[in-house]
Amino acid sequence: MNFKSIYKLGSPPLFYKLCIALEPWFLISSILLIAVGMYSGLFVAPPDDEMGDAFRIIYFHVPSAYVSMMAYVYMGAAAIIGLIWRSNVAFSLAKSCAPIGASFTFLALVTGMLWGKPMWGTAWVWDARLTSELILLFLYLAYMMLHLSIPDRAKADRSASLLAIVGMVNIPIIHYSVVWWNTLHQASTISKFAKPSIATEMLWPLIIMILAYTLLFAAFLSKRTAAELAVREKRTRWIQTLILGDKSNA
Amino acid sequence: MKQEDRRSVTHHNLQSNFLELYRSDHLIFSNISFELSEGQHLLISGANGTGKTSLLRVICGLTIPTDGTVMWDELATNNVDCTYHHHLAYLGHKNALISELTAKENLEYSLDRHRSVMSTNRILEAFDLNKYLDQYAEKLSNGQMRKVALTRILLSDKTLWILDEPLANIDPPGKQFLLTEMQAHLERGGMLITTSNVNNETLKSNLEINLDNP
Amino acid sequence: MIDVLRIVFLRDLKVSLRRWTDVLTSLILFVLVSLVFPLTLGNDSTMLLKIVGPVMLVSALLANLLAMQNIFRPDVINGSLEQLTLSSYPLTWIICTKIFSFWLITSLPLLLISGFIASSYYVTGNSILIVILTLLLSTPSLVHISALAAALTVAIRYPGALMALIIIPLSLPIMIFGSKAIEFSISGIDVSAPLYFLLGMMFFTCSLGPIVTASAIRISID
Amino acid sequence: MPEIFAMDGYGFYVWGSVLISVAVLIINWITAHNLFKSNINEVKLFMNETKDKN
Repeated sequence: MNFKSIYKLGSPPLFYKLCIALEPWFLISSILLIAVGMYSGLFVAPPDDEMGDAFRIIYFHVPSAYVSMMAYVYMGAAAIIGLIWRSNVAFSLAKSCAPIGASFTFLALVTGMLWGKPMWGTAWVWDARLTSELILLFLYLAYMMLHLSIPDRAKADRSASLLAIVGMVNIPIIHYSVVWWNTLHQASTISKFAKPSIATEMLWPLIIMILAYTLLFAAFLSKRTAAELAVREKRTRWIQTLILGDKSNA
Repeated sequence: MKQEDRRSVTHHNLQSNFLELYRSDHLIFSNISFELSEGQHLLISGANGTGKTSLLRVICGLTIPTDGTVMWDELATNNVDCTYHHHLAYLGHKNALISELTAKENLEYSLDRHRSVMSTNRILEAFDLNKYLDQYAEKLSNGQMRKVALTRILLSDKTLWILDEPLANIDPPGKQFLLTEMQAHLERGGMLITTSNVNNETLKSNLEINLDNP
Repeated sequence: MIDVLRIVFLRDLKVSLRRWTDVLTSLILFVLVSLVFPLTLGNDSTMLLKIVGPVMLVSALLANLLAMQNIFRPDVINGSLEQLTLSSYPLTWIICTKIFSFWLITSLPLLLISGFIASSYYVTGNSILIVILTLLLSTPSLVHISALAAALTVAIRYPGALMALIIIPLSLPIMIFGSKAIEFSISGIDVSAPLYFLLGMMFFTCSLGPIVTASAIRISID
Repeated sequence: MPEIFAMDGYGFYVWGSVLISVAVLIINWITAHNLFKSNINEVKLFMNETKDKN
């Protein structure tokens, strides 16, 4: 089994080079996909019989909600690896996941509200999914605030990772208690972005957009992780040669 | 704990190799290696702020070093079946006295008190703490608090004592008694690590680590 | 091992009793918050009956948030928490007893008072018992979550806002199910579902909480 | 062409979400880029410091 190569991937210099190399590719491919996805989502896909064109917001709401959820799980996993093997790579990954995840959660919330306005008349509707997104935003804020308020970077990494793990474990519990609470209050609202069994020609732009958002997340993540890793490893020889090496485009 | 009994006959030893510590990217100390066996005293000297306290905290396992390991009886201290903390008594700058409790309660409630009442009185007599026993810890003076903390260390029959500037702000008779107690501890086969920046009347040490030269 | 835990437990109990002002602040806060709502909402019984659940839970949460700020902080300042981490006994169990003694001191009085407050909200019959039972089942989880937040923020100078930001999102399930349990009991619906969930949450946090809090303390003391 | 932008009456919401999404993504990229640049400078600063010291 190629455990060796996986372990080698964890070594900071290799990971740093990987991030620097892959980042432009992620960016370009995601921009292309977004262009295709947006065009097909906004113009090509047929309007929904019930909601008319307002349903097109789904192409912006579902991908960002998906990425925000994925980012937190990714952050939790990186936190676990970081705490067990005390590796700077994992801590940098966890730290850079937080702001990106928080921005996608904010995006999901705003598009959710813009979706709610035409659909139910009021921007903020205590729908189970929107409320869970809001709580997820607070979990991200808690991680970032904790990380910022501890001066020593190594201690901040480890304490915040602990909070990320506890948060990740609690996400399903919070989600299902909100869903249970929501079913009590109003009959489950027929909302398009519960499992949408929408026609295929509406579906494939959504798939493209989800893929595009994930690639975009990967691009931002590798850029930020490279930055965080460089700062954490600034004493080492390899980062200094790398920095001096590419003096031109830094 | 069968393994423990068989070992207690043989000598314990504390060993550290190539310890190194960075605090948010600036070097505190590096490349510290020593081997301490029973009956020996290690003195860590150096000016203020050269990392003596950090080195002590690394040795006793409070701070995790950036590099290097601390070994007790050939087992790394963070190993699960290492009995390091069974034999360790640490006293840092903070006296670990709870201010709401009286001095006597502080001594009673410390986790590792096994010694008999007789030896307790002997130490309290020497430090003349008897009349302050019922005072709340916060009302005691610095020196008295230090003495109560030191009494707790002297009472705990642990093999390894790690003391951070034990002789600081203690009056001469107390200092004298402490020196004799430390000497008796070494003769009993105990181990001792102390730091001091005023290198006058410290205990003669078999080993010394000076943190002055960077 | 057990006598060590007994020592830690008795010591913390004695210290907390000597520091009784903290006990009182959490109690007073609980009563005051429950006092504010009837005064502001007027005292028609249907309204009060509807809000007694949330008021109880929210004031328990706020009381916890305040009281738990100094569970570890004084011990870190005077250095006795370092001695606990360095003792040869597992830190998790020591933290467990410390949290239990703090629960006894701050949250148990809340349970006793909540009965009277509930009756002042026109709650009658066995609903008062359900209110007390709900608080009994939800306060341990709240205490453990607040202890974790306290351990994470012990090295920070002004942890107030950060602790709230950590505690409230994590304790939302307890808030939801706790207030629902009280609401169900008042409107006569079967109460077992939310109570079972609260029980489940209690075991979940009380078993995993101390482990995470212990490692949080080892990290903060570093 | 204009009725495409109208999105049968919901134009404001659809295009609103499009604009916000694009804006947030661009802000994300800018902050990531700035962070990278400032961290690299920080490493360079640190290198110069250590170079003078020894």
